Formats: sequence, structure tokens, C-alpha cells
Amino acid sequence: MAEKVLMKGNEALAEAAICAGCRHFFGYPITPQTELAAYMAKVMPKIGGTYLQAESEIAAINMVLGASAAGVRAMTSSSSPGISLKSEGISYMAGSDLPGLIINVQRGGPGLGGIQPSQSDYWQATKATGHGDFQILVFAPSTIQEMIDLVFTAFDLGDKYRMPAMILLDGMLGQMMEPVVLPEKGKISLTEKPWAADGHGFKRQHNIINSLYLDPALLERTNIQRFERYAAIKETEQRCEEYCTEDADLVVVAFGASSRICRNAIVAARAQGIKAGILRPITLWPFPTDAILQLAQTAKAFLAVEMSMGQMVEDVKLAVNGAKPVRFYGRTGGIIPSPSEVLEQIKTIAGGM
Amino acid sequence: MAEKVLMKGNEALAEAAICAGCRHFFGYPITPQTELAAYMAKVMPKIGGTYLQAESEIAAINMVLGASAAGVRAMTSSSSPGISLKSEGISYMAGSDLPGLIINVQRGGPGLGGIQPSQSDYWQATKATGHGDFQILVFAPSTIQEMIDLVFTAFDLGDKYRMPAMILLDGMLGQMMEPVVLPEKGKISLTEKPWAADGHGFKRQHNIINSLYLDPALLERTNIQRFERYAAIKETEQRCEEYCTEDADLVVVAFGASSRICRNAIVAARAQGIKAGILRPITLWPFPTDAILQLAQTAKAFLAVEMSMGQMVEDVKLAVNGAKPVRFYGRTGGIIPSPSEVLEQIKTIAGGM
Amino acid sequence: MRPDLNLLLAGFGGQGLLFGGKVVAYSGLIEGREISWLPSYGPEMRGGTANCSVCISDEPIGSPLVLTPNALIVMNLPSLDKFIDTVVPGGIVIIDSTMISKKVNRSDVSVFYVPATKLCEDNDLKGLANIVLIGKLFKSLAHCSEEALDKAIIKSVPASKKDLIDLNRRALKLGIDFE
Amino acid sequence: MRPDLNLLLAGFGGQGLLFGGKVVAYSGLIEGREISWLPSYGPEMRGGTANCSVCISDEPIGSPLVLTPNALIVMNLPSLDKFIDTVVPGGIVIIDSTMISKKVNRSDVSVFYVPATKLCEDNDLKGLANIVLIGKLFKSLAHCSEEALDKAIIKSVPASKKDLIDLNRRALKLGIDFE
Amino acid sequence: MARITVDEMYCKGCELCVAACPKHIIALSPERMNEKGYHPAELLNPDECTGCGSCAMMCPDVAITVER
Amino acid sequence: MARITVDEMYCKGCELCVAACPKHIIALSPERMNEKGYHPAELLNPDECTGCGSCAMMCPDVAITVER
Amino acid sequence: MAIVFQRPKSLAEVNMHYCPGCTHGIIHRLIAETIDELEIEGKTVGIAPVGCSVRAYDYFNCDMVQAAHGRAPAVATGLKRARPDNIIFTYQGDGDLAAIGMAETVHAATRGENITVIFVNNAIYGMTGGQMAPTSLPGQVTQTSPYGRDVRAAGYPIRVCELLSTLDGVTLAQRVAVDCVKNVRIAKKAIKKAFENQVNGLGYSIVEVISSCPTNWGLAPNEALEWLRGNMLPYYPLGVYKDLSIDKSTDKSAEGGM
Amino acid sequence: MAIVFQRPKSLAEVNMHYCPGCTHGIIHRLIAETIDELEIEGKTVGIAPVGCSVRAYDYFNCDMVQAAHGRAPAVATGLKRARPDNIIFTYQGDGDLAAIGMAETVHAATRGENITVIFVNNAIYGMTGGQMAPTSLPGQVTQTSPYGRDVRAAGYPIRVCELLSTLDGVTLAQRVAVDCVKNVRIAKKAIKKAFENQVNGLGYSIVEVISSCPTNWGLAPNEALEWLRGNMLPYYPLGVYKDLSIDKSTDKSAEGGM
Ligand SMILES: Cc1ncc(C[n+]2csc(CCOP(=O)(O)OP(=O)(O)O)c2C)c(N)n1
Ligand SMILES: Cc1ncc(C[n+]2csc(CCOP(=O)(O)OP(=O)(O)O)c2C)c(N)n1
Ligand code: SF4
Ligand code: SF4
Ligand code: SF4
Ligand code: SF4
Repeated sequence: MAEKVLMKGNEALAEAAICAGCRHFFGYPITPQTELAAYMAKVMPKIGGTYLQAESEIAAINMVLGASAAGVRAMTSSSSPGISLKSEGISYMAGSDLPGLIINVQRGGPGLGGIQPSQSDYWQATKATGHGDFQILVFAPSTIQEMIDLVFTAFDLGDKYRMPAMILLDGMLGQMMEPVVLPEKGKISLTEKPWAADGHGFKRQHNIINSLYLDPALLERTNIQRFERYAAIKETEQRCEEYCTEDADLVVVAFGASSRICRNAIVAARAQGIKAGILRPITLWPFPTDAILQLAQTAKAFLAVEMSMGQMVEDVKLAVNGAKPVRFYGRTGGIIPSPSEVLEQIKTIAGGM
Repeated sequence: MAEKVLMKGNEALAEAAICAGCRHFFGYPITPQTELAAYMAKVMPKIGGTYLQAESEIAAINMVLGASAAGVRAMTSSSSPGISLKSEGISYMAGSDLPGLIINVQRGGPGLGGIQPSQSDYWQATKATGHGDFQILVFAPSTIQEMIDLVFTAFDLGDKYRMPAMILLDGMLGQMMEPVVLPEKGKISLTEKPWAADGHGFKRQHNIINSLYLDPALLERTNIQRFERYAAIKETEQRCEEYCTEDADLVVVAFGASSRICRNAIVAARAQGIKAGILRPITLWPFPTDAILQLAQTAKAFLAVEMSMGQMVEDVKLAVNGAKPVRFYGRTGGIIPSPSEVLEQIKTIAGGM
Repeated sequence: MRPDLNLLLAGFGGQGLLFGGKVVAYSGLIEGREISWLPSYGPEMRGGTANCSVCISDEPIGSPLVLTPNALIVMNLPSLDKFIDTVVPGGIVIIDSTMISKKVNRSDVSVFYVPATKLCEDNDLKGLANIVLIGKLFKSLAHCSEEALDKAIIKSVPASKKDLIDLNRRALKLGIDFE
Repeated sequence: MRPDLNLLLAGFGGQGLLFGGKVVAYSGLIEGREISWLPSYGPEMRGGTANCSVCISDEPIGSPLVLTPNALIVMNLPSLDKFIDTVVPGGIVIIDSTMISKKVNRSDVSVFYVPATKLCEDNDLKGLANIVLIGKLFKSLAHCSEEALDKAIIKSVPASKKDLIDLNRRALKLGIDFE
Repeated sequence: MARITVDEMYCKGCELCVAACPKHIIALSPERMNEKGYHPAELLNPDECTGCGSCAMMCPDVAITVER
Repeated sequence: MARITVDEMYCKGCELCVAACPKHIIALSPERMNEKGYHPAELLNPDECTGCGSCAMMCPDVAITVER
Repeated sequence: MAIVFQRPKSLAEVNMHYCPGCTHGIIHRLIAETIDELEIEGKTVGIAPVGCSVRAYDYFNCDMVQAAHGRAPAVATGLKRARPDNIIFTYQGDGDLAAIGMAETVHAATRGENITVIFVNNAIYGMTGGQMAPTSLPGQVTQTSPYGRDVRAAGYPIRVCELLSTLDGVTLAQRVAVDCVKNVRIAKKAIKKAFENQVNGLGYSIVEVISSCPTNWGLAPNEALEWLRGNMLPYYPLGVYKDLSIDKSTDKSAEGGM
Repeated sequence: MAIVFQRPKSLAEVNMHYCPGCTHGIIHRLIAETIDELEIEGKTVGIAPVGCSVRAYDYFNCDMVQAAHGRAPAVATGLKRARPDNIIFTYQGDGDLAAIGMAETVHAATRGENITVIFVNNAIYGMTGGQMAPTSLPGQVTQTSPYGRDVRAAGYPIRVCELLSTLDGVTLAQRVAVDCVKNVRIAKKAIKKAFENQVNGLGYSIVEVISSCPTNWGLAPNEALEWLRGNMLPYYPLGVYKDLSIDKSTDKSAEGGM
């Protein structure tokens, strides 16, 4: 096995993207993801890739759209306010069936908010990264190693399903260092993209990348076909990790940074004899509804823990569908909950079960 | 009673806003809301108001932010892609506790989509009009008269709760004409805004309009206080209209344009002896959860009908919380469902009950 | 209860169909009925298709979109082809026969061929074929009183173009009188 | 199982706390343990506060944020005031006494006062007070082998600044040797 | 000898060619109407056409072919 | 007679005043350190100060008051 | 007799949806002719804007991408960076390029992106039904300046070529018109040069084409061209505002495309 | 002895968070002095950008609004249109004004919005830790141009005063620096004029202030000023690029504020 190195989350994402064959990065500076762009700025020129600091997040996402339309793997990264600005472009990408990786290292909002970690863009990522009927793939790593792995997955599935993919993390994961094993380079095989607008060379009809359908019937058909793809993704791509859930009375659901804290709390709870476990969604869209529904048969209650005022909890409720009570505990504004706070919550709920 | 006049929805919105004391309109052209801006462009210069065609939707929403910060009633209007562009600004307004009216005359998406009516920005409006933890008031009129009334409500409640308000409609409502009675002018009393940045005149400490809180504890506190306000709004401001629901086995839930179609279908269903009724949310946020929960005790099933691939249906499910089955029927891409299609759905569900 | 009118007017953009619909809508409003008017156009600024749904009823109007009209006014061939089958049995179809030479072969609807564009040209009323056809509609259905129709014209013409009122009246009469 | 290290390093931005934390983190990694390193800074580019959490454990690390350190290294007064009460009983506190003259009045923690900045100035090692304090940490806790610590220095210094390795070694030794 | 051909499928009767023709020998056909409802342009006086291509140069719908 | 006063609460020891002073009579205090950890500027030679205000003109933290 | 003028190959054989007499069609033809003459159809990718020309993707036989309103320069940048050997052009209206897309325009220009920008200035928002554009003239009546553009409230029109000429990244900035045969020929030359510059790796070239919108100006097509000449040309003088293509082609290394 | 220089009243009595030797502080002072001298504190509303000066809202004693990154000109427009009698100024960095906010900047300028824009050009993104700015110099090393700004890939710096001077709506465009006593005095005059123009209803005024960022340039404060003089001033020549204030004040009716 390759040597473990210490790497910051943001830098690991950049390195992973490069390993995954991405040679086109377009971004605009924003805390707390700056290390990612800085890494790209350092490496891309050396490997014949493009690091381009765009004039804005809007320009950046549309550059990604352009590069992706040309058939290459392209990406951008930003943090919460910047993602709002990208939302029109992301909707266009979805509407044009274009892949592309978007990284959101979330910070506290709304507005300018703060620069500390947060998970309060969950709804934006999973329900409405822009206007109209569409979804994007959303991945929520909780370790830096997993970030690396999910960058590959995000590119691969994005290409496969021809849709944008987002890695949703937060300032804590972006800026912490952990030991990681980097993937070996040059072992990827990229999907063919016969649909790309890269010059027809008189070998085929001309390709059009477009999201305009003036005939509503055609737009409806296009949307329905896209949703059939979404349905297939929901079938096959839900991912989550469970820990101590087999016999759990109380299942904590948490992703990313907060899942790490919750895991500590679960260990502590078990030590006190409380049958708690944790389900950690790895894909936020598709949400791991099936696994939660499964647990709803054995568990007595659920607790969603988020670094927000409560967003994912609705997806947990939708999955559980009233079968068991679903509680919520959250911190917001850049505050990371402590394991002991979560433990308190677990104890209170366990006490009432 | 004043005389009824025929008025287009878009123009009625403009006239109502003027009657409600709005003298500052900032917009950027987009179909299908252009009549609104054109009306403003005609009237505002004559009454000493401001019609300003901004360079973009982004500029427009930030002009609204500025005017609102100065303490006046200000508004903008757009359609789906334009709302995505406004999302950062709306998040800033929410984070700065500023009122302001945003009109979204929805069209089919994603991307450039089409220019025909749609309801597929429901999630964007109700869950994530931008990044971070926040909500805006969302109103869904279904007649032109109601549009007029809700413009007043939106301004009043926006000022009262210091938050942005959106009127979410669609191209059908925006462009159709119906008879309306216009409100009498000059009968409004505007809220005092001691917090406004309009020059302190040495009479008070200087005011700061801001959404930045570098201390996460402070940001959290601010968010929590804002959510306390939201909780109060959820208590008191849920609005909906019910028709034939008292004894309904099947309750259709639909808003705006689609609710009109569903009402026709309900009439037809009743004529065929099917006990169907309709609950029409008037506020989409706060969603009329209480009324739906109430009906969940008597109804046997719910059917959400939307001009989208299914968005509000999740809020219906969350309200019903598994007590009764919730079905969905939708058309997308600019297609308006016909009463007979909806009737078919009603019959199928009623048949299976 | 008076019968509902579910009128669809269809043709090219620029033929005045939306205005015509407005006149009909006002005629209903003036008689205190529920009404709705809904335009629909293609993306072209010029030369595209345009159509307009008008509903008049004694009940609140649900869908303003007329999918199955009981009255159809058509001013070009593509629209005739597109909509002729949607007319409910017993409905009426009024065709500008200057623009459309094709004949309808449905026997369950009443069809009127009015060379409205030609009539207008002959009578110095260019651009008012739409109103001629509405005259015919009124003649066939008597969906409102003659007085209401006249008031509707007055209401529909913008204040700045008052001189058009009489021209419209004349066009209306052409349609009413055409056999 | 070896004891966990939950280290917090705190002071002004620019005092090298993040680098110091990295050295400690690498010392754990080299011994095959689980580790995490998490910086946290205020919004100021200069003159603000900065701190760094480092965890070393034999178990996977949940929260990388050290809220209740069992070792605290502080290099300015505001940080001492802010964090001193968070140290768990039995923990150790290492203070740069050149920067902080205040004394700690807790008896349930071991406190070491090291005039690290002064030591560095005297030994031509300007800017390496952070490493002196880490020397002291190592001396007090022996959280890793001396060899691992040395390798950690080598790993942490960027390839382009190899000449700094020896300076760091000397600073480390100053801290280890300080009584 | 020269000649222009107007492809009636494209022509929208805008009359730009009419104005552009230095010989004033193009006009819209008063009778013919194409599918879209336009009266297409036609060459009134084929003998006078020099094939200068001015009409084609101005035709926005690229309906004109010029032969010489 | 002229004099400058440096408000140590504001001073960040940036030395812009030091460089700006045409008389070269300002320097950072080698001993004193303010709350934020900076060595504040001080007037070395009060007698020579002309009160020209150059230091104040350049002080980014507006720490200097000039009297004359 | 031989055919001396016919529809260019790169122009699709479909009816364009533009209004009768709208000069968008002429500009399309000039681009298509250029693509044919430079024999680059197979490696050209065009970018359609949001505006009346949104459906340009159906009218050219090269690969096409439809961009969000105003973002064509950013999309072009992405395409060009991904495929430096392709020839990328944007086709944009005044609302698209000079209002919502101003930042993208200025920045693509200052970056000297090796792309070709065809900027259609018709002093109005055509597609949305005739609102005031950033290039609408003082006093011009539009749907949103019903009393004529009041420069005190709505500001002054923007002269795009003049603005962009101040930027070091710009290789060619030229304003042409398509109101008459002579100007159409000049326009053709300018457009061709703008494409050639890209082929030669010389960087950012923009051709501003003064165009008509008979529909929203409320004029017959030929009247519209008259109005254009009488009103737009005085405000938007035709000419070459910047042309470094000669300097640059002799010294490619310094400024060459990327 | 009398006090001949002291902290202006309009500057809050708090420690500013700027790095030691950062000239943001000087510019703040000049604005505060101007507000004092024109006696407009009670009716002035300032707009803080996103950038190092984001917390400017805490530093001025007038009402303040914090705008989204780049959108200060739009926010200013909203404020000014709502309260034409208030004096509105924006304070913006180069990333804010010339990158993400380029469209808003150009359009507020071309509209001739009666506002005052103080544009702090320090050739870098300060707050986010030293990334390349639209004004970073060719060859300048930054966090995102680690090998020096390569104009072929990253484009050329933008000269904002030159760009905006082409717009009819601009009344004053002047570039100053705060690197030495003499230039600070000139800067003060320019800033004062930019505010006076607004008071007199003369329209859009922008003062570009060449400023230092010792932290991200990696230089001691005085070295930073040296670098500024040696590198920025040659690229960004100081001076008045446009000044219509005299013409306009004699003929108010034509161009007066709204
Ligand atoms: C984000 C966004 N805003 C607005 C629109 C609506 N819109 C469509 S075309 C257009 C302007 C067209 O004007 P112009 O660019 O001048 O081109 P023209 O139609 O005149 O050729 C606008 C504002 C849109 N589609 N997307
Ligand atoms: C939409 C958005 N994008 C990016 C950021 C991150 N950001 C904060 S400050 C800044 C740039 C600051 O540079 P500049 O405007 O030059 O001001 P300076 O800090 O140098 O004074 C950026 C990109 C943000 N807050 N919001
Ligand atoms: S210019 Fe072309 S479209 Fe116009 S009339 Fe002549 S041939 Fe027809
Ligand atoms: S210029 Fe001001 S902050 Fe800097 S050293 Fe002098 S007094 Fe202190
Ligand atoms: S609206 Fe104007 S620009 Fe658009 S196609 Fe018609 S004439 Fe041309
Ligand atoms: S980072 Fe630069 S611009 Fe920002 S406060 Fe520090 S020195 Fe000034």
C-alpha cells in the first residue's frame, strides 16, 4: 500500500480531481476553500491543465459548462454564497445534461454569514440548486480519504448519468488534515462522450448542447426522461454507512462533519448502555431512504443531527414516513456541536423511549 | 363597490404594488413577466416613483436590498432563471432582516427551459431561495383579485417580520385577464422602520444593515432568533382555502394555476358522486400544515397536483406524516394539466380507496 | 343559468386575436358574468402563431385555458388543422375564408365561412377581420346583448385611440350582417 | 492501547502554531496512529488569534475539534484566558512565558512555563518558539518516540526549505532540555 | 446574362432586396403567397438583371441565389 | 513648539510614521508593548518636532494627534 | 451561367425564425460564409446567446452550445480552454453582451481569450418584446422607456468597442453595420478577420454589428435601416477601434493564443 | 499649543482590524475627514464591500450597509434612488469592484448614478489570503499565480479609470495613491471632490486609490509602499482621467443628479 501522507481536505480534493483526469478547474476565491484553488493554481500549469481564476462564480460555472460541453472533465469549487451565484448555471448544466463537479465547502449563512463550518446548504444542494425540475448528485464525505474516493465517484457517475455532481462538505473537513493514501495516477478510463460539442470534423451531424425547448410537450418529455434516469439512480446509487445500528433503539442520522461528532457520541452512549447507532448518508441525493426505512422497522426513534437549523431531518421524516418519531438537534452559524451535547440529546430521547 | 375592470395578472400585480405604497421597482426583462415591468415603466415616472431597469437580475435584487435598507417599500420581479440569479441577494436580504417583494412568474425549467407556465420553482421558493438557514414568505395566488390582495399582505407581513416575501405564480396567471376591483389608493399605513439606513441625522446611533457575523456564537444566536420569528409565523400566518373538504375522502392539494384546474375536476368528480375536495395553500411558506393534518383525520387519501415533477407533495407528506397515503400527479415543462386528466387521477385513486 | 362560452381564437400573431378575445371577454363582464382571457403565443415576435382562450360563465372559472372550445374562431390554416378536432360536438366554428380555403368536414359542428379579411379590405377596415368574425360569433350565439357588445368595444379600445371605436363598430356590423 | 493526545495550540496568527501542530500530527502518523489536525483562525490576516487542534489516538478520530484538551500550548494571554479552563484535570499546560507573564492558578493540571521566545532570540532561532514548546511537550508526555519526532520535523518542513530542518531540531532540543 | 432565383420557402417578403436592387427590378409578388403567408419577392424584369448580387447581399433570409 | 501623541491603543507598530517623519525623530518603543502585542511608536526627540503632521498623514490607524 | 452567390454551406437549410427584414439573418450568413471560406466548419463551435438569436444553434451546421443569458464569453472560455484547436465564436445581442454579460465580456476581453465575438447591437431587447437595452439611444422609446430614454434616470448608452479598446487583451475591436450593401461587405471583412485572428492565435476579437429590429422599433424593414443610419450610426460611429492583428502576427510568441 | 491634527469625528473610536501598515486605514481616515468637513455625517450612508474592508461598517459613524461581494454599486443605486438627499458612498476593493462587480460598476457609472465610489486597488485579494486580482500586475506572484501572473493564461490587468472614462455617465474618474504624504494630500482632495460632486448633484464620481497590502505582498509596510511606487504606479499612472465637474456645475440642468 502506498504511503500515508497528511493532507488538508481542500488539497486532497484537488489532488484527487487531478488523479481522476480533471484538467480544467475554474474558480473564484472564497473562504474556506481557498487551499483547493491554490493547489490547482500550483499544479495545473505543470501538467498542461487549466487553472483559471474566473471573474466571478457565475463565470466559473459557465466556464465549467463550456469545458464540459467540449467533453472534458471540468470542475469548480466555492462556498455557500458562491454556490447561490452558480445556481442558474447549475440549472443550465442539468438542463443541458452536462456533467461537471461542483464543490461546496459550506460556511455559515444566510447572506455573508460567517466563515466557520456549516451544513446549511443541504436543501439548496438536494432540492433546489437552481430553478426548475432537476437533481444533481450530492456526496457528503466525512473523512479526507473518503473525499478522495468520492471525487472519483462523482466524476464517474456524473459522466455516466450526464448530470452535475456536487461534493458537499464544510469548512472543518476542508481545512483539517488527516492521513490519506493517494490514488495511483493514470489508472482511470474516461467515458466516451459522443454528444460533446468539440467540432464535428465532418464525421457526424453537428452536436447541440442546449436546454431550451420552446415546445412544452418536448420540454416535458425531456424532463420525464431525465427523471427516469433519476429514478434509476435512486434505485442503485444510494449510499450510506451504518455503525452500531443492528440493535439500535435510537438511530442518529448525520452526515459529514457532524457524523464524526455523532460517532463519538454513539461510542459514549453505548458505554453508558444506551442502544444507539448511527446511519451516515454518503449520498445526500439520492438520499439513502431505503436503508432508513429498513431501520425504521427495528429502531424506536431517529435523531437527525445537523449543523443547520434542520434540513436533512425532513428527508429522514419522509423516509420514515411517520412510522417512528424523528427528532432533530442542530447547531448553526458555524458552531460544530460537541460529542457531549449530542450525547445529552441521545440520553434525553433514550430516556423517553 | 368600485367598478370591475379586466386586468392582466402581471399588470394587476404592478398596480397593486403601487397602491400598497411601493415606489421603487428594479427589474430586468424576462418572459413571462414583461408586462409587469412595462406597467411600472409607464406609471412610476408619473407618480414620482422609480422604475429602474437594472443591468441584470443580480443588480436588481441588490438595488431592492439597498432601497429596502433605506426604509422604503421596494420590489423586483422576474421568472425562474432570473430568480436563481437573485438567490445570493435574497439570502443577503434574509440575513440582513430586510423586507422586499420578489415576484416569480415561473416558467418551465431547468436551464433556459421554455416560456410556458410552470410551478417547478416551489422548492427553490420554499426551501432554498439561496444558501444558508433562512425562509422567505411565499404566497401563491390563484386569481388576479387574490394577487392584488396578496401584494398588500406580502408587503405588510414582510415589513412586520422584516423578511423578504415572494409571490409565486406562473405564466398563466401572469398573462391571463380577469375582472378585478382595484384597491382604493392612499389608504395604507406604512410600518415605521427605525432600523433603516437613511442617515442618522445625529438623532440616533448609526444603523448598520449587515449579515456578517464573524463570531459563530453570534451568528447562531441571530439565526435562532430569526427562527423564533419563523416559528411565530408558522403559528399565525398559515393560509389556505378549502372547497368541498368537509366530507371529502380524497383531498386534492394544489396551488395557483393548477388549483383552478383541480377545482374544475372536483366539481366534475362530485357530479359523478366521488367525495373529493380541494385544499389550496395560499401561503406556501408557511405551508398550511395544520389544516392538512386536520384533514388527515377524516380524509382517506391525498393527491398533490402540481405543474412540476413533484415538489410540494413532499410538504404534504410531511404534514400528513404517514397517516394517509399521499399521491402525486404532475405535468411539467410548461404544460397545464387539464381538468379531465385530474379527474382521471381522482377516479383512479377513489376507485382504489 | 346562461350557457358557458368557451371560446378559442387562433391564427397568426398580429391578426388581432388577443384584442378580439378581449372584446368578447368584456361583453361578458359587462353583463356581470365570470370571465377569463388567456393569451398564448409562440416564441416568434412576428409571423408566429397566437391564440387566445376566453371563458364566460355564471360560475367561477377554473381553468382559463380552453382545450375543448364550444366556439372556435380561426384565421389561419395551421390553427384550423390544429384545433378543429378539439371543438365539442354542437359547437360553432367561424373561419376567415379569405385566409383559409380549406373546408371543414365535421358534421357535428356548425361552420361559418366568413371572408373577413376580404370584407375589411373592401370596406376600408384593414386589420379588423378579427372584429368581423366576432360580429359573426355574436350573430350565431347571441352570447350577450348587442348593447353589452358595443360597450365592450368602447372598453377595449385604449383611451388614446378613441377614433378606432367607430371603425370597430362598422367591422362588427359587417360580421353581424354577413350571411 | 496508548493514551490519546488531544492537543490544542493557541496564540496569535503568525506564531507558527499550525506548523507546530503539524509536527505533532506527523509524529503520531509516523507511529501508525490515527491523527487529525484542524486549524481555526479569526478573520484577521495579521494579528488575529489562531489555534490548532491535534488529535492522536489508536481509534478512528471522531471530532477533530479539541474542546477539552489534555495538552494545551499557549503563546498569548487572550488564548490562555480563553482556554485554560477547558483543560481536563490531569492535563498539561505549556506556556510561552516570554509572551505571557500571568500564572495559572489551577492545581489539577501540570503547568510548564517556558520562555520560548526568549530562548529562541538568545539562540538565533527567531520564529521557532513554537517548536521549543513542542520539545517541552514531548519531554513531558513522551507521546511518541524521539525518532518519530525527528522524522516528523523532516516531513513537515517543505521540500524547498530543507535548511530549516536543522534549525527546527535545535529548537526542539532547547525545549526538551529546558528545565 | 444574369439571373436571381428567390427560394420562396425562405422569403419573408421583407423588401430589403427590393430596396437594394440598383435596377429596381425586384418586387413582391402581389398574388403568390408562401406557406408562411408572405408574398415572396420576384424578379420583374429578368433581362435587366446584371447579377450584381446586391439583393442577395441584403437578404436576411438568404433566399436568393445569383447566377451570372 | 509642537508635539505628537501616539495613542497606543491604536498603534500597530507599522513604522509608516517612522519613515514619514522628515526629522527622523519617531521610532518604535523597544520596550513597551501594547495589548495587541505591538511595540508602539514614540517621539524620540520632542524638541525637534515641527508639528508638520507627516506622521499623522501616513498613520493608517489614525493613532497620532498633532499639536502645534 | 454560373452560380455566383448562394446559401453558404455552413448555414443550415432551415427557415430562420427571425422577423421579416431583421438583419440578424444577414449577420448569420456572413458568419457562415466565413466558416466556409476558412474551411473550419468541422472544428468550429458556436455559442448561441439568450436573445432573438437563441436558436442560432439550429442555423449553423457546426457544433453549437446554448449559453445562459450573458454568459457566452464564459462558456466560450471553457470550450476554448478545453479544446484550444477548436474555433469558438459567440453571437450575442446587446442585452446579452452589454447588460447582464458585461462582467464576462470585459473579462474575456482583458484575458485576451482567443475567441471571436460577434456582437449584434440593435439598441433594443428583441426577444422579450422591445425593452430598453444598454445601447438604446437617448430619447429612444421602448417598452420600458415609454417616454423616451431619459439619460438622467436610465443612464447613457454604452459604446462597447470604445470601452473594450481600453483593455490590453483585445486584439481587434471593430464596429460595422449591415444596413446597405457596402457596409455588409465591410462587415464581412471584419468578421472574417475576427475569425482569422483566432485561427492565427492572436487573441480576443470583437465585431460589433449595428443591426435592425424592425419589429420592436415599430418600423417596416427598409424604414428600420433608414432609422439605423439616421440615429444609430451617429451615436455609434463605424470603424476600427483597435487592431493589433498585424503587430501580433509578426510577433506571435508574445501574445499568442493559449 | 493647539491640536492641528486628530482623529476625525466620523471615524469610530475603535481599533480597525487591518494589518499593521495597511493603507486601508489611511483611506478610511480621508473619507471620515471629508464627511466631517462637508458636515454630512448625518445624511451619509456608506456601503461596505466584501473584502478586507468588509467591517468598514464598524469604522464610520454614519449609517452603513454591508453589500454582497461586488454588488455595492447596485446597493448604492437602491439607496440613492430611495433617498436622493442622502449622500451614498461605496468603498470597494479591486476584486469586489473590478472582478465580480464589473457589470454593476460599469452600469452604475454609465447610468451616472449620483454616488461616490472609493475604489481601493491593492492588486490582490486581501481578505481571502492573497489571490490574484484583476489588477494584479503581469508577473506578480500571488497565491493563485504562484509562478507570476502569466498574461497569456490569466489575462491583463484592468485599468479601471481608463475603462470607465469612456462612459458618458462618469463625472469624475481620478487615480491617486496613499504611499506618501504628498500623494495622501492629493488623494484627500480627490475624495473630497468626489463627495462634493454628489452633494452638488453632478453624478457618478470614482476615485481609484492605489493602496498597499503588506501582508499578502509579503513585505514590511514601508517596503510595501516602495513596491507600490516601483511597480504599481508605472502600470497605473496617477491622474485625473475624466472630470466634468466644472462643466456640469455650470450647467446643472443637463446632467443633474436624480
Ligand atoms: C437570466 C435571464 N434573464 C433574462 C432573460 C430574458 N431574456 C431573454 S432574451 C433577453 C434580451 C434579449 O436582448 P438582446 O440580448 O439585445 O438580443 P436581441 O433579442 O435584441 O437579439 C432577455 C432579457 C433570460 N432568458 N435569462
Ligand atoms: C460571492 C462571493 N464570492 C467570494 C467571496 C470571498 N471573498 C471575500 S473578500 C474577496 C476578495 C477581496 O479582494 P478585494 O475586493 O480586492 O479587497 P481586499 O480584501 O484586497 O481589500 C473574496 C473573493 C465572497 N464573500 N462572496
Ligand atoms: S430580402 Fe430576401 S426575404 Fe426579403 S423580400 Fe427579398 S428575397 Fe424575400
Ligand atoms: S504609523 Fe501609526 S500605527 Fe504605524 S507605527 Fe506609527 S503610530 Fe503606530
Ligand atoms: S424581434 Fe427584432 S431582433 Fe428579434 S427577430 Fe424580430 S426584428 Fe429581429
Ligand atoms: S490583508 Fe492586505 S489589504 Fe487586507 S488588511 Fe491586511 S494588509 Fe490590508
